[in-house]
Amino acid sequence: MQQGQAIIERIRRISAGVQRLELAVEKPHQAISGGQFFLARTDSAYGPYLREAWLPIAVRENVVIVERPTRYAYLPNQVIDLLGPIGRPFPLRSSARTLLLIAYEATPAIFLLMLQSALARQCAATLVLIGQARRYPFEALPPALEVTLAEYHERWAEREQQIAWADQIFAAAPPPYDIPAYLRLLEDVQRIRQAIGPETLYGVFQPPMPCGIGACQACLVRLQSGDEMLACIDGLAFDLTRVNLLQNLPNSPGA
Amino acid sequence: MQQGQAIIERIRRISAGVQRLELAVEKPHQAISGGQFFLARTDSAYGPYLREAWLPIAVRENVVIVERPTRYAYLPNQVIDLLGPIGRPFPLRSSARTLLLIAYEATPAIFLLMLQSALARQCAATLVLIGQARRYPFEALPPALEVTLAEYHERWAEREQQIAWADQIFAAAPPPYDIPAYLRLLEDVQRIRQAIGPETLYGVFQPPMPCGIGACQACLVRLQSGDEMLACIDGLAFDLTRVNLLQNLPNSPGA
Amino acid sequence: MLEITAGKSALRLSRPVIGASGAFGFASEYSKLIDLSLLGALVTNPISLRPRRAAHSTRVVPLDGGVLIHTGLPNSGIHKMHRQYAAKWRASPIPIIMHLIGSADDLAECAIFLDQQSEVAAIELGINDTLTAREVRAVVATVRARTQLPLLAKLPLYQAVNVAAAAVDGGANALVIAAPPRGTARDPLSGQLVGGRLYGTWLKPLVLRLVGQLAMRLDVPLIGCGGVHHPDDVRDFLEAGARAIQLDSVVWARPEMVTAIAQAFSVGELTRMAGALADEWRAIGEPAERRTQLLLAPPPPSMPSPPEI
Amino acid sequence: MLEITAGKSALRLSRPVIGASGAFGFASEYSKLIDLSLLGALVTNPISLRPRRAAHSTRVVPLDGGVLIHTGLPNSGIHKMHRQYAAKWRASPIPIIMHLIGSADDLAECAIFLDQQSEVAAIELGINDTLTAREVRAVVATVRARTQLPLLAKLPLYQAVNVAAAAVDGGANALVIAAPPRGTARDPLSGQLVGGRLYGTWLKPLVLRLVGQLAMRLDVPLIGCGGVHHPDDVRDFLEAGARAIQLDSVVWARPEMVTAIAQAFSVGELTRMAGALADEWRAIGEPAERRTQLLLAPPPPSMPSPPEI
Ligand SMILES: Cc1cc2nc3c(=O)[nH]c(=O)nc-3n(C[C@H](O)[C@H](O)[C@H](O)COP(=O)(O)OP(=O)(O)OC[C@H]3O[C@@H](n4cnc5c(N)ncnc54)[C@H](O)[C@@H]3O)c2cc1C
Ligand SMILES: Cc1cc2nc3c(=O)[nH]c(=O)nc-3n(C[C@H](O)[C@H](O)[C@H](O)COP(=O)(O)OP(=O)(O)OC[C@H]3O[C@@H](n4cnc5c(N)ncnc54)[C@H](O)[C@@H]3O)c2cc1C
Ligand SMILES: Cc1cc2nc3c(=O)[nH]c(=O)nc-3n(C[C@H](O)[C@H](O)[C@H](O)COP(=O)(O)O)c2cc1C
Ligand SMILES: Cc1cc2nc3c(=O)[nH]c(=O)nc-3n(C[C@H](O)[C@H](O)[C@H](O)COP(=O)(O)O)c2cc1C
Ligand code: FES
Ligand code: FES
Repeated sequence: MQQGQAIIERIRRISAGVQRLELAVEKPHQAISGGQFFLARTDSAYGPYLREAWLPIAVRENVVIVERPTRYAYLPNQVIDLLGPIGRPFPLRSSARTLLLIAYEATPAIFLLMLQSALARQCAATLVLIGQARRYPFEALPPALEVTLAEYHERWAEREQQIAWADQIFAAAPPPYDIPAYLRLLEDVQRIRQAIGPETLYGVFQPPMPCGIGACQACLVRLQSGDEMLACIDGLAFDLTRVNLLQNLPNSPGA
Repeated sequence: MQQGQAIIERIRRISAGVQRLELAVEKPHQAISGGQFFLARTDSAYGPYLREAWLPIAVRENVVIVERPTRYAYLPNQVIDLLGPIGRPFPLRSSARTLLLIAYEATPAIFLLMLQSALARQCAATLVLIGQARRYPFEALPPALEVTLAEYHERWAEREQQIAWADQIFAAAPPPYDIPAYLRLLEDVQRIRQAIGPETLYGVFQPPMPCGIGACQACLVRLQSGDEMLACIDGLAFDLTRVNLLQNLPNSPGA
Repeated sequence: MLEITAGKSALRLSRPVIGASGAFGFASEYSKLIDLSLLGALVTNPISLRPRRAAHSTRVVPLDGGVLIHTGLPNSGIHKMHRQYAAKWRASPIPIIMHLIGSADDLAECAIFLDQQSEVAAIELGINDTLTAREVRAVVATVRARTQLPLLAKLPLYQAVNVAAAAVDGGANALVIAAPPRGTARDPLSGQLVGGRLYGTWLKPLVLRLVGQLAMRLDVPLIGCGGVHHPDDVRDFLEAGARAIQLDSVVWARPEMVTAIAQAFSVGELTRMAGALADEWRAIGEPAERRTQLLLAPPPPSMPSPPEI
Repeated sequence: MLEITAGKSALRLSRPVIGASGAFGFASEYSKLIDLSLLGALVTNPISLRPRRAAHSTRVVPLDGGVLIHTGLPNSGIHKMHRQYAAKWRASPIPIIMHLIGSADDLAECAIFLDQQSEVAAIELGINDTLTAREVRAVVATVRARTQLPLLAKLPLYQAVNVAAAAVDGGANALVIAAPPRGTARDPLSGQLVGGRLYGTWLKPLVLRLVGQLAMRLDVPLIGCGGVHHPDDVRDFLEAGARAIQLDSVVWARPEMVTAIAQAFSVGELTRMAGALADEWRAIGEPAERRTQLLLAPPPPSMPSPPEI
């Protein structure tokens, strides 16, 4: 993890809602893997006070491509202050041959860098876009990826086969996370696969991260063991069979 | 005084430090006279919290030209929120035939709109640029205006004649005002002209103005009579023979 | 309609949005920019028994996202102010509340004077930061004994929780939470550190918490004041237990927001504002306790923020 | 060099810039980004006698120009924390100050334990917002009686002026002014109002004033904490009477500023910082009283801001 400067070299709008920024980054920021991200600051002032999470979707030598909503305006040559890489790479098993990625109402951008290496080593991968996630411009996705669309979880007709088929399953939701969605998925996976092996079912947890370095303790995720893990150090992907989902409901009664 | 929106139609840099913005303004803001100004906000957020004073230097139908330092960046078509006109027009006497304008270390922009009408009615006008004020691009000033340069007040060689010659004298300084400079000027004028008639010698007072409308009482200027006047309502020009200059020193011991 | 009653007299607010002392001037200064009849009431700038002159020192220090102001509370004393402004106050489309400052004796004399007049609908007492709870009770009781007018007490931010009950015991009919806190900043002009009161959007979370705490403990109407810059801020204050709010420095920074905030309320009843979520929203008529309790009750199922796609 | 002494033991700071509790973690978390040896000392995140778990509820609400945070102060209790971190603390290039929270009994037990250990150079006591001056004196005295270590007391913002003398009477060797205040904000996620502590640049003028007030009254070293985001902020605190400052949320927002701020000080002596005016600047060695008095002395002649031409 390093602090450094990046320069926006190119801005490409790929749909009404999504733009891709090509950032020239320094060495330490080129070594970023799928599931890791940056905490970015566009401004030398303090508004917004906290940094924004920027998700890289591809790396090419000294250029990292990140995806940002189009409602933020950027300029070519703009200098961006980056902290990163934050978090652990997604735990893609080397033995995994089939990969199921699910985006609940959220951009699938967080999966794309991992997907690149998975496809490179001949994994078969399916991306499920649920609800608003269907608005994602899937023409921009790798052709080798199979894409399934569903209005909502229960309308995801292929879920029996796809869940049974996958060696590993990753689910994302709008930040910070969507516990009800992850619960529905966990129940389905338990029902369909009976035993869920270790390193099989992951949810993405992306709480606000004041520091991103393990110091402020604000991004804790509670586990069923009673332990707590830091999303910025141990995340973003957490094994959904180990997380105490109910204790991570935002503003839950236990508070 | 009204709140309204203006659009930046054109941006022209006239020197390294000065740019002129042509603003398309609404009706009530076209009726602005020399000495009046706008309180502007470029941003819908609250940083900076207080509005900025924008000085118009010319009015042409629905276009007002304002001068701004080049260290602020603007874009064509940018929408600006304006409050104004603020303050009273400078009290240019209809009988005045000779006008002396002095800029101490400051842009003379605040004089230019008044100067336009003064020159239109055949006043003779001299502008004295002192210290840093000499960096002002005087090529951009009306040719009918006589310009005198001086390194500092005491080096202003022509001041005996020019002070004796003028029907009215106006002095400006960097905001909010420069009491030591105004004191030196007042002493000179008293020495050179013996009696100073009413409406002869004015200083520009431009304290920070939270409201600009006479409500917050933060812009008070103390007079020798013991009275107080509001710079936003009664200013910007105050008769230097009536102001209690020592009581308006920033953070003076009386505080 | 919110009523703040004191025996037989009452202050009636058609909308729970009030112009705060210090921000709107002494009467109709802002009528050039704002339709003041949209407000429920207007509080005058501070008025004292005897004349006060402006502070000599630096009076404004612009800050990141806020401003420090120290005016010295200039005014020509209550009698002269009354002569000067009575006609304007009579002509005001909304009730005028006079903000009074001074010692207990001064305040008592002001109260006796105002009780003879008809232009002012209520008194807001500026409670000095240095007073103990006991002193606050005494000051309020002194004024209470000398006027029939409804009495609002505006409490200092840091002391609000400690002195609120005392102000009510002394006879305050409503509490304004809170007067802006004092601070110190470097004056860029003189290069010196100067003191004054602080304004800005960041005040809101500080004040909102105090309102929430006091709403659970006290039965008196609470008026939130500090950092309200948006209709959503009003919603937050009402939900925390305030019955009304005061707008202060927003009128300088963005006068149009005063209108937007006031217009978010129809007369008497409360319409839902932009951004309000149906299931969170409570009508203004419900008692403060009820609304505050709800904050501590189990939450609705998680509501993901709108996706960024 | 600033020394905070307690009998024979002393905390020596090579620079008057300290990493604040809650912001820098428990030990060397920030060593990846910052050369921690540039700091004078580091205060750990809060540690309690018994384990504390993270708050269930929303823990972060981003705000305009700041942030609300409520962590619940998770830590596994002083004994386990000590086992886990002792090696890191021993290896630290700068003194480690442990921030302790809890009841008087808990704190006493923690103090007895720390007095047997060698890794921690001083204790910072987090003083609860709800304690009276008398209770603060008792808590500090309880801890004082059980350790030889230098004792810093970190006071709540609202109560700092009221409890400062009591903390000194109880035996505090330095005061940290102040712990961040609590506030309430709407969590965009759950749509509910939530509580927590508030951080941001706007804290500085509030805290600076308290430091100025206390420096005039007390003889104990004061450490300013709140809203320091720039080398000029350090200058302001030292001029107001602080002997050192703590950096907190700036390290999250702009870690590079921590280095810039620390590097503005050479060891022991104080160089003038960017933007400092020669005639205002006072050396750090002068007593606090002297420096604070100067603020109230007649000002230099007006210094116009640089012209905009
Ligand atoms: C509700 C209310 C009621 C009031 N009632 C009265 C009343 O009854 N009678 C009356 O006369 N006035 C009253 N006032 C006005 C007010 O209390 C004072 O007259 C005015 O604020 C002057 O206070 P001050 O600035 O001297 O005090 P403070 O703000 O307490 O400051 C004391 C001095 O220390 C300086 N200082 C502060 N912090 C620092 C620092 N960190 N470093 C260096 N210097 C610092 C300040 O600049 C100031 O000079 C009232 C005000 C209010 C809000
Ligand atoms: C220095 C220090 C020492 C400490 N010492 C101890 C100790 O000895 N022992 C210990 O157990 N803990 C200690 N703590 C931890 C701390 O005091 C509490 O455990 C923790 O802050 C929980 O407090 P709270 O959030 O419930 O209280 P508060 O912040 O006071 O809030 C009370 C409740 O009201 C809610 N609320 C607040 N404002 C509003 C509003 N406007 N509207 C609606 N609801 C609102 C809040 O969300 C909260 O649920 C210490 C902390 C510090 C800083
Ligand atoms: C511009 C301005 C704004 C004010 N705003 C408020 C306010 O919101 N609440 C309040 O109780 N008093 C307000 N007052 C009065 C102050 O609270 C307070 O009485 C006064 O500011 C105290 O001292 P000072 O201005 O001399 O520092 C304001 C005064 C002024 C001049
Ligand atoms: C992120 C974070 C930052 C903190 N910063 C400070 C601080 O600057 N000063 C301090 O005394 N304590 C600090 N603490 C501890 C708090 O002051 C305080 O003990 C704690 O926040 C109280 O309750 P809460 O976090 O449960 O609301 C911090 C704690 C955390 C988790
Ligand atoms: S974001 Fe601070 S510990 Fe994870
Ligand atoms: S700026 Fe508010 S009264 Fe002049």
